[in-house]
Amino acid sequence: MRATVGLILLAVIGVGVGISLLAIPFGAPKTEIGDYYIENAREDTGATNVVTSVVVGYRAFDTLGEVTVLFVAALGLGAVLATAGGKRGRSGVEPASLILSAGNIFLFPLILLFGAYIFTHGHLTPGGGFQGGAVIASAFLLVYLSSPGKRINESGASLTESVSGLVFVAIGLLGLTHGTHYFLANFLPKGALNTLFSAGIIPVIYCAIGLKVGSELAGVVDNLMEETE
Amino acid sequence: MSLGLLLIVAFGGSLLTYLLGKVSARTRDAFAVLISLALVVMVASLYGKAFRVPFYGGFLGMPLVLRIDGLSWLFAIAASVLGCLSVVFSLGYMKGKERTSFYYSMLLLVIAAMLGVVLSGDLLSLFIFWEIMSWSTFLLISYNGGPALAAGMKYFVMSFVGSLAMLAGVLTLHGSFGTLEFTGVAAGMSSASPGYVLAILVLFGVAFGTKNAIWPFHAWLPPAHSEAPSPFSAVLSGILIKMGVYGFLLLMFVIVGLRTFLSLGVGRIEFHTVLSIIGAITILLPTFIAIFQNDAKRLLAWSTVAQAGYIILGISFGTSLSVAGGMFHFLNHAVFKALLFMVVGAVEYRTNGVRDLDSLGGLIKRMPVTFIVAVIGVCGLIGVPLTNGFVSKWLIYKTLILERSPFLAFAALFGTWGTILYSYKFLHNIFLGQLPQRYEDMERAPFTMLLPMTILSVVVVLFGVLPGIPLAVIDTIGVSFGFESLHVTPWGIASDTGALNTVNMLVAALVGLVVVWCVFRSGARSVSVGQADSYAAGAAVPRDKYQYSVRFYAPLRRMMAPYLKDFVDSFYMRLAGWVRGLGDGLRRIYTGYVGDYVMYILVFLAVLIFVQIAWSPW
Amino acid sequence: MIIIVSLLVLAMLTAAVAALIYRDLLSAVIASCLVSLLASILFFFLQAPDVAMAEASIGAALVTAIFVIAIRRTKRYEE
Amino acid sequence: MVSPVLLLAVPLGLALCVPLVGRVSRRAAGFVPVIASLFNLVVSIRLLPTVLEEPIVANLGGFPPPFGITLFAGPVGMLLSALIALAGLVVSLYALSYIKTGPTVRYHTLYMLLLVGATGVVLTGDVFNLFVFFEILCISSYALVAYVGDRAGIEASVKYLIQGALGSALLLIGIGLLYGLFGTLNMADIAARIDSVDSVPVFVAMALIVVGLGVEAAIFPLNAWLPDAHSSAPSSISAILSGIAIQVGLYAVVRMVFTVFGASSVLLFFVFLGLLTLLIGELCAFAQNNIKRMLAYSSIGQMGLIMFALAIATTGSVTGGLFQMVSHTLSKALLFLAVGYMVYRSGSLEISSLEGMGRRMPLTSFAFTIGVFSLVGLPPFIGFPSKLLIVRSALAEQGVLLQVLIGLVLLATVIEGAYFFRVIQTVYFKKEEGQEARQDAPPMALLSMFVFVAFIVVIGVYPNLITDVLESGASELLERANYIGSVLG
Amino acid sequence: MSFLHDYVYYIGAFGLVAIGLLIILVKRNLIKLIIGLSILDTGVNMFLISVGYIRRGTAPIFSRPGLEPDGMVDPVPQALVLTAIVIGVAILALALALAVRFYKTYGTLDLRKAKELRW
Repeated sequence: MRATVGLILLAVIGVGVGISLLAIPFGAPKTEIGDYYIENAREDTGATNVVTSVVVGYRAFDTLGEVTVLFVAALGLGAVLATAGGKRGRSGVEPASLILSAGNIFLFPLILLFGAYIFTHGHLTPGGGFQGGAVIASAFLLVYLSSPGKRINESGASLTESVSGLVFVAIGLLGLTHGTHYFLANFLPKGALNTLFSAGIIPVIYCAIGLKVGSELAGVVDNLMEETE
Repeated sequence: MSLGLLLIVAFGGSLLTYLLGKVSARTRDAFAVLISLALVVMVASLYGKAFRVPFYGGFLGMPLVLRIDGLSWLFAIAASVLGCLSVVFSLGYMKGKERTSFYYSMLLLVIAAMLGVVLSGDLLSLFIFWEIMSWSTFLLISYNGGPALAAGMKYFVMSFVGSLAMLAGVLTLHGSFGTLEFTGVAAGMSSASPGYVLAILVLFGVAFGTKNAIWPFHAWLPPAHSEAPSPFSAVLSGILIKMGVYGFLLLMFVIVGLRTFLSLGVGRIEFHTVLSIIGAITILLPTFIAIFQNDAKRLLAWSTVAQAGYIILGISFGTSLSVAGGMFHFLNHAVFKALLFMVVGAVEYRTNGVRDLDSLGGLIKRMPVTFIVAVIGVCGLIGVPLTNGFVSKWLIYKTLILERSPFLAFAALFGTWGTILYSYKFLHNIFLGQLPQRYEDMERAPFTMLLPMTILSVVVVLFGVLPGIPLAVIDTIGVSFGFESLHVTPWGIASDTGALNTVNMLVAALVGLVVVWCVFRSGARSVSVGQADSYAAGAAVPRDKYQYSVRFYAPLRRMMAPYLKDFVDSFYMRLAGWVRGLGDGLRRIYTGYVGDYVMYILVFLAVLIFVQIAWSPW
Repeated sequence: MIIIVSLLVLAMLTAAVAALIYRDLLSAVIASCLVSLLASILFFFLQAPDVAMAEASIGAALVTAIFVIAIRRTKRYEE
Repeated sequence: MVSPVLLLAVPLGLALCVPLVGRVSRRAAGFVPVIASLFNLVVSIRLLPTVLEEPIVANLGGFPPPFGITLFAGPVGMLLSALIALAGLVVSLYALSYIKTGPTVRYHTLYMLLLVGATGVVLTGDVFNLFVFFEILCISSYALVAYVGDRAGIEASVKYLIQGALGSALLLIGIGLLYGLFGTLNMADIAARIDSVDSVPVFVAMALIVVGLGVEAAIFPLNAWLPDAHSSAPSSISAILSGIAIQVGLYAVVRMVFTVFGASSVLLFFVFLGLLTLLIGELCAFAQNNIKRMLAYSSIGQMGLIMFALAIATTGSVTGGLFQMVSHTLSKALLFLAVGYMVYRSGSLEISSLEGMGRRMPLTSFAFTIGVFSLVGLPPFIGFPSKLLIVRSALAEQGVLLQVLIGLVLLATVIEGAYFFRVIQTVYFKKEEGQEARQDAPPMALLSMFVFVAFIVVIGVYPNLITDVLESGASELLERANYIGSVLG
Repeated sequence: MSFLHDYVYYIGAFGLVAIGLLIILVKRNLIKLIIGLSILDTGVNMFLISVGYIRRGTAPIFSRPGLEPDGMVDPVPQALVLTAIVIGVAILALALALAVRFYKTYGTLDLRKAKELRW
């Protein structure tokens, strides 16, 4: 019954959306803004990855908001789980096999390094702070799986979160006082294209984001795994 | 004397009273009396003046203005005097009750708001003061708790409906004429279409009619009057509901204008006749409901509704005599009804809150002064010659007969007969008959209660004997409305149309008294016989068993009771029930299951899209 | 090319339907993980390597992990 | 030069500091929101005069409008941001004494981020940025609703989250359609390209966006989460949710419909929808015995009224609608704050359990009464001029339809008055059984309530204090061309 | 075939959206609902990316110096989707935390059994 009604509703909505899609032909070039970004991104931001230049350059404010969303979710998750009270511990995850835990010792720093690579090269290659952060978090996830007793250093994680977030905001505010006097303006020298130390504030921000996302996601996993009796 | 200062004293006094109450109860009481006295003096000093003062630059672009003229002075003086007397009466009545600071503060606030209402020079400030009056009244009515809560609620809802109708009216006028000052609106109204004027009259009529408790908007009044603290009942019945009268007078004769008002109607049905008939209905039904009340205050409350009917009948009939009668009756009713409520208050005070007519009786021996003032008040209420009620009712009867309205005249007279019945019941069941044993060692009413009652009873007689004093004021108001003058003399009215001379009555009454005295003197001396001797043949029977005031008018009641249900009230109650039922049903859509909520969201979206695709109305 | 894409889309939708149907939450999560993975491949075809990376690392890996943890702490089967 | 971006950046930075401060002292963490709100209040008020003359358009990152994200600080934005800051300030003062248990540091951080999200929504000039800030607002609300962690809180939060997340997804589809159709995300740029919403694609995009935002704005069929969430959250959060969050949601809807879509043809529908929301909210509240739930339903009703007023779309009515927003924020927040401690002392949410509160908590009850009077629209409190403006502007329109509708609005007001005054009677005049000792709310909480009371009375008596801002706000909302011009031109 | 050519991505995207909505609509298990949300999110993201696609375009990265800007796909939707993915994961994480708490409080994940707040 519910499913039938639901399908009818979805059909109606689908027809509406379908008609709208006719006006958005798939695969046709259409936006001036996209063209503008592609044309000018290298000059404006110094990044060769246009997506990065959009994410951390043109629409950096969105990204600030997005980082905040993740921050909010991590905090909220902590708050929701913390109110249960009781003593903390972890159970339900059996100790992993020797291979996994042993391999993890080697794997963990490598994954971390890989994550760092991803976010430091965000302005040059695909990837960036979010992807890198996720990779870092998955390194921690691996640790949790292999050795259940291990816990993230919570205060360290929250310190990283706060400080890297503050770095982001501070860079934004510095833009207000330096260079072109706009919030989040790229006031650092842009350097040569396609080199690691280029694109002004973009790599700095992406590093901050990477650390922040990594610590937040790791914290999320950690919090969720935590058993409260 | 500036009007702004007057209002500042009034409103500021109310606030200060509350704050002083936190310091010392005695200071507060003295201060409250002082403030109310000051208001009387200030209002009195404004006699005969007519001017306007803007006092607020622009409330959302609408300037607020105060003004005074004869009409507003009349109501202002009535409000301030009654208010003052009520405060004095409260000194005794409220002693030892809780939250007295709140009570005094609210009482003064109501008085201040009433003064604001009558001194307003534009409709917006009228509305603002009207609303302040409404909510402060609500708080005072609910003050007693228990059944007073329902009473307060009923009052608030009905009066809020009225105020909002008024708000709609006020803002419609603002939309049409761009001004809210009485003169400006009046100028605009003179050229407005009759339908428009009628609509405005109806909107305001709901507000004023509710406050004035004309049928079918009276349902709030009986519970509210009976459950409020008695000194406040006096204010409520005496002056507060008369704000509706003020509103009607203002609306009909100042804003709409006499000529337009009288010619207004749909086809052959004239608006003012309809209003008169409503007035007549308001006289008849409540009068007979009042007869069967066993609660002294409720009886008076229904009586108030009925008397309000006279006033409406008078002013809406629209001749110079009737309008003068209506206005005079307002003044008289204010005096004697306040007096009677105070009487009940005094009785309540001494009997610890008993006001059930079946269990009182014989208090004449314990409260003689109260009894005397009660007799005077009741005489005024009935309209015995040489009391004020007679004059005003006479003016109304006279004009009804002169203008050949037999039905209305009959209704008015019939109402008076009913008034006699319930007034007598009131007087008898409280003061005459057996004194129940539990009241054997009751004390007299305290001075602070006797003083206001005495003053009011003096006024009842004064206005009855010298009706020229108030009629002179009323006459000038009538003239300002465009009526012809009444030719008032101190003893009555000299013109052909409404000749009235109290000197003749005074002489007749004196002669009658002398004759009766002679007759009684010439007969044998009366012999006093113990009650038990004649009723119980000397057997010792507990006296309370002989309380023959119980179930007064029982046969009449059996006869008429089925026809005297308050259909309007039960309709309102059912309406309230429906609204609650509707709300209760509607909230079932919030089922608590989130899948349903998701469904709502998608249904809404789908409907939006479907309508657009199918009809594209947007 | 279009055939491959169509097949991938079909597979993705099938996985989504599987997520709808499975009463075993763990299986449903795996199905939704599959949806993410296939979506990530499609993103790659749509010339969005950044997004593909993000979807793979966040949408497929991390989200699935969180789901699994949550399911372990609650209940595996729909009642 | 004070830039409106400070209104977002500084509180955001401070919010990130809260966990750091919390390490030093948990108590000190509570003061950070106070400081941030105070900062925002000062900046907003400082910017108001400037904004009245000409809206400030801040291009973030220094990129010109269609390419970068812009903040648009017009009169409406500044007014609402000042309002958010004011309510935020007062409620954070209240929370200093109210929030004692649980992870308080997290509470204060989330609370600040909620305010940041709300401020962002009202200031942004970019559709996608709106979405992002909207999410900050919503997600922090979900978490805060569940803050206490009791059964009701968890249940309400779960329901809220599901509906909210669904709404966000729809919103995002709508934004995607907009981008596909017009190739831009800047509100003014989109607005410049839309003539009417007659064509199905534009309409579908609008429908999706309206539904997505409408979930937060408590428009009638989308508001089922509201009574649960607002009644189960801690009272300080209820105050912010009722006073700020849903109004910001409504602002977003209005901004999209008025400015971006210029959908004047749909407005009549919104008038009816507003009326329906109003009536349903008030009727449901009338049948409630749970005080906080009653307040929540009353919020739905008020949102309906605001929507009704805004959708009439004359200068007067939009002014009235904005005024009503201000008045609703102040009054409803005050009511929730007062009820918070009343409920805390009585230990039950039933209205009947508030008997005798007038004696036990006189000042709190007084504040509550003022809030009720104001909300019902009695003079001399702030609710009166706002309702007056709405009714006046609706009556000034020709046409019987609006006059009938305004009759219904007034009827709903009567219902509102009835249920609120019933509570007043319970608080003051019901004779309670046992006499409990007098114990009022703590001084900090009282202080915060009386700040609201002061505003309610002062603006109620001198509405002209804010009408200038409101009127230019109304013209900002109504005159699309000016908006487009000041951003793009 | 040309229909597929034009619409296969849209079909995929909105197919996911529809299935996601359906899951939210008909399922009562909270975690299942959250899975539905996740699928819905993926669908929306896919839609956004397909809006930005340009036929025969290349990724908008100047990884080699010689690349021409002409044939690149629109970078904006990709940037939006990056944001949207993270926001989605944020909501999911919070939702799952709530689900865990919900289970602890009610002993079930069935939303029909949690109707204490209603009317």
